[in-house]
Amino acid sequence: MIIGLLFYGIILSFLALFVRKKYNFLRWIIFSFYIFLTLFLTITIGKDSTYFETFNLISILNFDLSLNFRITPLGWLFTLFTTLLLFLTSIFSIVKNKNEDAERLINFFWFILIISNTGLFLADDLFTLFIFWELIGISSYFVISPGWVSSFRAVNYYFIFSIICSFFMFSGIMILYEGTGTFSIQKNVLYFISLFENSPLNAIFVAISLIIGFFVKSALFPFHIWPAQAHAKAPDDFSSVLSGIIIKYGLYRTILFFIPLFLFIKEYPVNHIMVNNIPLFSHILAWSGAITSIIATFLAIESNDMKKLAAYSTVANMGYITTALFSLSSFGIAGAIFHTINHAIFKTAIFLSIAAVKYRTHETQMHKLGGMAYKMPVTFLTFLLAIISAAGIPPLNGYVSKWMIYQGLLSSKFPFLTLAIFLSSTGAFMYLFRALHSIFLGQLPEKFDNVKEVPFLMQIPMYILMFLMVSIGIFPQFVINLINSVLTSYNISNINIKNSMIFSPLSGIDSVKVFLAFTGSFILAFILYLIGKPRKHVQPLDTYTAGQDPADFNLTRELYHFAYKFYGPFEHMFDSFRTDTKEFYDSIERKINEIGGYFRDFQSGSIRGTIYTFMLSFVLIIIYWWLL
Amino acid sequence: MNQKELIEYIKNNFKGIENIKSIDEKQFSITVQKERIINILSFLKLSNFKELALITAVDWIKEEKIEVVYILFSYEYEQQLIVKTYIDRQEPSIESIKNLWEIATMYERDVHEFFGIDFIGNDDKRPLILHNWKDIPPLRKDFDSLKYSNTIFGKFKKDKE
Amino acid sequence: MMNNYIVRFLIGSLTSIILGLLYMGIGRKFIARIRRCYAGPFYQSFIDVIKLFSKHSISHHWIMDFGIMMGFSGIIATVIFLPIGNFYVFPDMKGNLIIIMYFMTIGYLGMAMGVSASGNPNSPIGIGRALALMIGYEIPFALAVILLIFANGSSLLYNIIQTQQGSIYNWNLLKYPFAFIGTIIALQGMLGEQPFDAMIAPAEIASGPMVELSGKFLGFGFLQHASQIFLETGIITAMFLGGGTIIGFFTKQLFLYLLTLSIASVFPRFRFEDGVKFFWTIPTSFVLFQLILFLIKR
Amino acid sequence: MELYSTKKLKDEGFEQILNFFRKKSLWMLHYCTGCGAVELPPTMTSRWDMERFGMGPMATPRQADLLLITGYLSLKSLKRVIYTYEQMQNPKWVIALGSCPINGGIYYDSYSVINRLALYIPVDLSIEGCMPRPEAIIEGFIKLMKQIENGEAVGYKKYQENYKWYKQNQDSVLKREFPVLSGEEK
Amino acid sequence: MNYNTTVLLIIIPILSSFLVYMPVGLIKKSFKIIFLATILFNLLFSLKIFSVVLKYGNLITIIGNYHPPFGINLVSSFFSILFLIALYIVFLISAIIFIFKNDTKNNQQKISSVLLLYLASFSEIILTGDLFNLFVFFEIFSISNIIIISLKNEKFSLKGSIKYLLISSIGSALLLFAIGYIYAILGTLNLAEIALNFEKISFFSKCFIIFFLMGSILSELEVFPFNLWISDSYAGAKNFVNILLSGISCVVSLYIFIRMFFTIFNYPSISLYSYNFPLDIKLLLLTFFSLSIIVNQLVALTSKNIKRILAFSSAATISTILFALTSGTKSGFSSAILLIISTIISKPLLFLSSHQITKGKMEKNLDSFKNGINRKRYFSILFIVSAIFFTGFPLTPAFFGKLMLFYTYASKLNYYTYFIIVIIFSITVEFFYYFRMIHKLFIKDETERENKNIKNNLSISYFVSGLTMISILIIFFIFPNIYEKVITKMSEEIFNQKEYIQTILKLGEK
Repeated sequence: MIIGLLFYGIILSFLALFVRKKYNFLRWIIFSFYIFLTLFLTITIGKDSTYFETFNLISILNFDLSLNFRITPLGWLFTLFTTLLLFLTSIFSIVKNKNEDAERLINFFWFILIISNTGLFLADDLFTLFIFWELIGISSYFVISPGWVSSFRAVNYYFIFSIICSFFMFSGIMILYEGTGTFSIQKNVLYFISLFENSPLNAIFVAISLIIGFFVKSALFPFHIWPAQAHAKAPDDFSSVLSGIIIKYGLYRTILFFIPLFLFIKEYPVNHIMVNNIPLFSHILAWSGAITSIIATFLAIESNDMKKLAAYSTVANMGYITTALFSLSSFGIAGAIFHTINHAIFKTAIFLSIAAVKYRTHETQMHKLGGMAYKMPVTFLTFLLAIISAAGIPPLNGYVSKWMIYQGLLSSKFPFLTLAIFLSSTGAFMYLFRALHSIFLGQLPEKFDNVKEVPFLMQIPMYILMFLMVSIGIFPQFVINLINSVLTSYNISNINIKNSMIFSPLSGIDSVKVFLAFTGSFILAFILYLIGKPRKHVQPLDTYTAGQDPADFNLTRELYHFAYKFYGPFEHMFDSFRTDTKEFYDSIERKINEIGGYFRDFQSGSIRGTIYTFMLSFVLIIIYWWLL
Repeated sequence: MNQKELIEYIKNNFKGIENIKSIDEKQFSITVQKERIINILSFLKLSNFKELALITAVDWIKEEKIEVVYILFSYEYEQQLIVKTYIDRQEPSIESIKNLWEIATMYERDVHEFFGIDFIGNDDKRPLILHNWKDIPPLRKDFDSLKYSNTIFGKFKKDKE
Repeated sequence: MMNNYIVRFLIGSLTSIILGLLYMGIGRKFIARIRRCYAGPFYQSFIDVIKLFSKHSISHHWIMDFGIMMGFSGIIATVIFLPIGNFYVFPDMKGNLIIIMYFMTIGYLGMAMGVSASGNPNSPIGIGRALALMIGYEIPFALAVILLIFANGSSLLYNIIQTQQGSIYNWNLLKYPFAFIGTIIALQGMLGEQPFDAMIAPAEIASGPMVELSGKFLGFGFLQHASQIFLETGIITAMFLGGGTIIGFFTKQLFLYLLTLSIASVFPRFRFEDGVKFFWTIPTSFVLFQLILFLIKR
Repeated sequence: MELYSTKKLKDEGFEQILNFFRKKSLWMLHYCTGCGAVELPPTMTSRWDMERFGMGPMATPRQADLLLITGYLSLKSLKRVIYTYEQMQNPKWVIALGSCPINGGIYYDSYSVINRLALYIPVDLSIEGCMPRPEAIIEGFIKLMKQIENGEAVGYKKYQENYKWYKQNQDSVLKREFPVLSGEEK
Repeated sequence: MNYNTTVLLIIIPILSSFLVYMPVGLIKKSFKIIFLATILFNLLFSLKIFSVVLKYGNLITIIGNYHPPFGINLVSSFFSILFLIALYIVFLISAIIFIFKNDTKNNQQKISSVLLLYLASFSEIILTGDLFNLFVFFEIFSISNIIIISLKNEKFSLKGSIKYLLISSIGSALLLFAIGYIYAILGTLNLAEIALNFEKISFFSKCFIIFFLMGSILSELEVFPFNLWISDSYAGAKNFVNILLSGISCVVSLYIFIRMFFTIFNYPSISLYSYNFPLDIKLLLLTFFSLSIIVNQLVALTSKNIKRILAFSSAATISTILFALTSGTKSGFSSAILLIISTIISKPLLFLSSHQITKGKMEKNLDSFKNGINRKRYFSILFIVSAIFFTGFPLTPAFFGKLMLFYTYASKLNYYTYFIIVIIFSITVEFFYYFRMIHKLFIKDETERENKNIKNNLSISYFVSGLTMISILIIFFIFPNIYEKVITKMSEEIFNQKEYIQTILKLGEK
């Protein structure tokens, strides 16, 4: 039935290609209908992991390559929330893509992306995983840069990184395949664990080949530059998919492979170096997550483009998730998975509101915007709620997962990791407020006076996302039950919940009481507000300007909006050790071009030169043979 | 060079300089015809009377004359030189010394506002200190400040009587 | 059960407001005494608040009203989770430290959103300074929190207080003196007192965020500051001075507040980036030293 | 020139109770116009300590109740005083220090200094003296507090009632179209 | 089994290459008919031989009734005939392009005769069983190559052809030297005979032979230090010549390499051990080929001219094939064959479509690809599909080739495994510049003047040849198990040297 779904998707994607430009909203309706179908099916199939399906492609040269799918609780959970968010973004993009120029191509590749998204999460064997992984790499590449010259520069790092990681994974799979003889994930994971005993050298090679994919796809420390580039240029609604969903694939695969491995080593630490009873390798990964989150936070504080800011905040959140994941405590892992879901939700909300602002104002530089809240209240509310939950502030969904991450880290005694996470989450609050202020509050520039709210069809996903954030914030137990089912599948101890009261080794919280406390105090504030004398509405420019009438020194509302270099002095603190990793990759690229250029001129040298080189190289081979 | 040598030096280097008077051992004044004002000032600037302290004017209503006063100062000689010229009161106009000293534009703008002197070459005629002024320049002798104050600010006095 | 919570909620919030204002009044008299003059009666801040609520006010947009209210309610909601003496509003959630730390940010976010909707550039400059300072003093405070959680194996203030019962010698103040010093300096930043009050610098940015707050909005600002004093001093008494019975708890809070005021009245103002640098070097090294000592000992 | 009778605009009932609190915490706008500003620091600090009466300097007109005009007002500074006064919130009071705001003082015949402040903004209390000493200022504050207590300090209501008259006076001075001395009356 | 008619495959082309000059009857353009007739004859006849081979296994043709160890004989085994058929198809396609489209009307006659010689030479190389015979036709092969390259008589092609001339002449000199040496030691020149008693000769002479034989064909194989002629000759050659070069000449040298290494030296179990300097030939070859892969890919990445990029990418693929062959295992060999199949089909197609896309443009660099999608829609799609097939998108033959390659190096799990990183680097670079080219097709070209009047003169020959190639690719994509049977059969045949020797020598004694 899954294969029927995928096959049907492929047909639809080709069908959608032939819809004429005039009815292009029809193309996007087909698109969102298909995602709704996948969403509906994932819910109806449910979590029973006995559901198995196979589709035999070909069997040649003693390889029997077939796409087979199985519903694992983890896969099901990831499919559920990714398809839900994709569905919301597709509703948003029906209206947005009315007059895009290359939208026929975007639609086609986005279709393939959806198909491979479900395929990847429900894949049962490594070969299917690799096929869909490759498809995602290629299609997301083409959606980000459909024919715009400028965006090729932005995407080339993303493209190179994803190819490197997919082919390293390919070699890893091959080594595992040679060992187990089949591609199926369960057997290979067990073999992978046993590999560490008998041939550690190759085990490390396979581990590295899988870890590189994780590092690249979830944009951890050395590879943290591609999201900012890719997001700035990607079409706006796709960047919410890019940072909401595509960045999670690396994480999914790591959970498949490395969590069972590290848990196994945790129980039987035969000859592994253990650092406060977790393997050294997972300790390094946790630290890489922490470092990424700190670096990404400070980069986000400096960025002036709102999409770059959101991209860096995604990288920071991925940093939290990796740290929590590799702290290997039950709360840590549950918190990581819960934070992935929460992060997907509030990040899609942030990106959709940014896309709405860009749809209306065609402007991404934050200091040129301002005062959008007065004109676009719904977008402002979504952005506000998304910021509250992104900063982990209690009534909304961000805080539950952040609290669980803290419980996980503290209960397994990681003082400095918790400090790093705490530093980056306060930093998150800094740049998120900056975005809220410079885009939505402050002074509305004159040129945006006639900006209207986005059409209703674009507002539906915003309402749904707001509802999601609030409901998960108040009643997290529904999602935690799902996560518990995932934890049991990896036989990690579950989180005990007694109707909305979550107990952890350190302390318990009851999110309903938290919400009650907040509403109670809000009512108290409202009563006080009514006691005071009624307030009078005043024009935006009527502010305290030390007695000088603004009209005198021709002050326009645009000049009066303070948003450029919001944390200027704070940034100067880090001037001394500011290394630009993009500069580092550019230098590598230049070096490669240089070497290539050297060889190229070498080729087109004079005729006499060729003969000398020919003879010389021949002699060199003999010498080389002699040395060997 | 003390003051006497300075006075000698100026007397025999320049013609068209009327009464040179030394006010006290640190100050002395000269009066010059209107036409020669520019080259005298530029000469004085070269012989290190570097600083133009002030430009102001005095309204001699009886002689129908307005006296334009330039006060120069020299750090080297520690002497203050007051250069005076007399111009006609009806259409008072004099060459602007904007390109000798940058600051002169501001002083000339102020003197123009308060005395109505038209400085040729300095077209910056915007009001500087007075607010929304429509009358004749206030520091002219024929301007009756009390009457002005009573008419515009003194409304309460009339109600009292 | 429902009205029981409402009553407990009212007790919790009103005590924080009243006592907060009381501390402010006593504080003002204390500072006046240092300056050799007699400030108004100790109930002066009550009068100020009532006067403010009696004045008319202006607002630039409904977001400004919503923001100020949210700010105030955020702080009140945090106080709900604070152990006042040995009274807890929610008996089964006895003062979870991490929740308190995150709830405080609602107060900041609400106030920040409200004032930045006012359109005056002074307020976002002030808020930017406040947030940058926040990332400064959060580090030593977080380190102290981590240290105590490791020491007591639980992040509930209730357990932290239990371990400090009995005589004065087993107060955390004496067990971890350096951590206490670091936290006191962090408290100085949290309350926005003199060395770190770049955010509401009246001379430079016309009292920063509060520039457009008139009448009852300024009243909300006052109440928020008052309950913030109560909250922050309350947390530190619970963490380090073993919050005793109701009276003991209040006197310790007052002692802490007057300590910060005495520091405040003798120090000029930091530029906020130097403030952040200061926070990341001196108090953090104190608490770090204590943490390392603790880790070695364990 | 008695345009208003304090009786008609007197505060009654609930406002009277609030006045008790308003009296005890008067916040002064730190806006020093003329030469009287130098008198204020001693009144604020420990020598005469106006904080005893709950009074304190405030940075912005929004937060202040009391506007202190300390000395003569030229036309340009009058424009700013009016703009700040309108930014303050009711109930608000104005105290004029020195004789210049009353009758122009030593600048009675100047072409740019206004002779009587009361024409342009309602003045609740004037303290004479060519810059009254801090004791006189404190005395003035106490007198204003008494006025507020029995509800007579109602300058702001007067401004609202006779807003047109005040506006006309202000325009006559600030927005003149015709020369003054050329004889024809505007 | 004795089957003498295969020699016709060689004689007919040589004969017709002279016939072309004599005008047959009144038809003025008679040489065209003769030219096409010979090619078709060769193709059909080789198909017939293939059916016979299927029935009776290897076929031997004895020339002049001198039995193998003495006389020259042709061996048409399953592996060689299939190679021949594939090359004939590519030759046919390039011939169609050459005949119908070619504008240099006057010397078409001369070129067709050279092409026919070219045809004869490479069919003989593949079929021959005798080393000297191989040398002779190798000479003809390289000379005809030179002539074809220099057709366009402008700077690049002349320079390239001269370079090629020099290098191949040195190579053939080395080959001659090796033949002399072998004849001196073993006394025979028959491949089977040499293979039979290759073990006996001393270690030093074995190394001597290997190096000199290898040296001769390395220049053809476009391995790095010896492929200096590629950049000029490919850039300068005419379009149909490029197809020939990329399709046939590399593959022929590959065939020689396989034939030599696997049948003569019996590569996997070669014993090259001697006391004082143990030679691990596998490591030597691996490092040598990986160096050439990296360099070729780098040059392809950085060069701007389309033809040069495609040339160096084909050079890199051939070094990858060699890299796979040196693993010496069955799966390594099958991955090599898979990659060969994908190069034979998609590489000419790439050249063809890229030529068409950049037809109107002055200089043939990357920017001329701009806005290809709506300028030459058909050929851009052709280019994209062939690029995808060449780079090994999942489920294409090249992908399975790479799958096998990874498998070969993963299975042994010894220190050779770490050579995979070279392959990964080469794949990434390859993906990068191919996708850069595809991406350029979609980019809107600002400089292009919107003159709609460039009539899209779709030359039929290009259209037809493109269509045939695409259909072959699609067939291979849909029915992958066609080439599965072929590969298994080939690897069996290659890997048992004994059976090859028996068919020749036994027949000889009988």
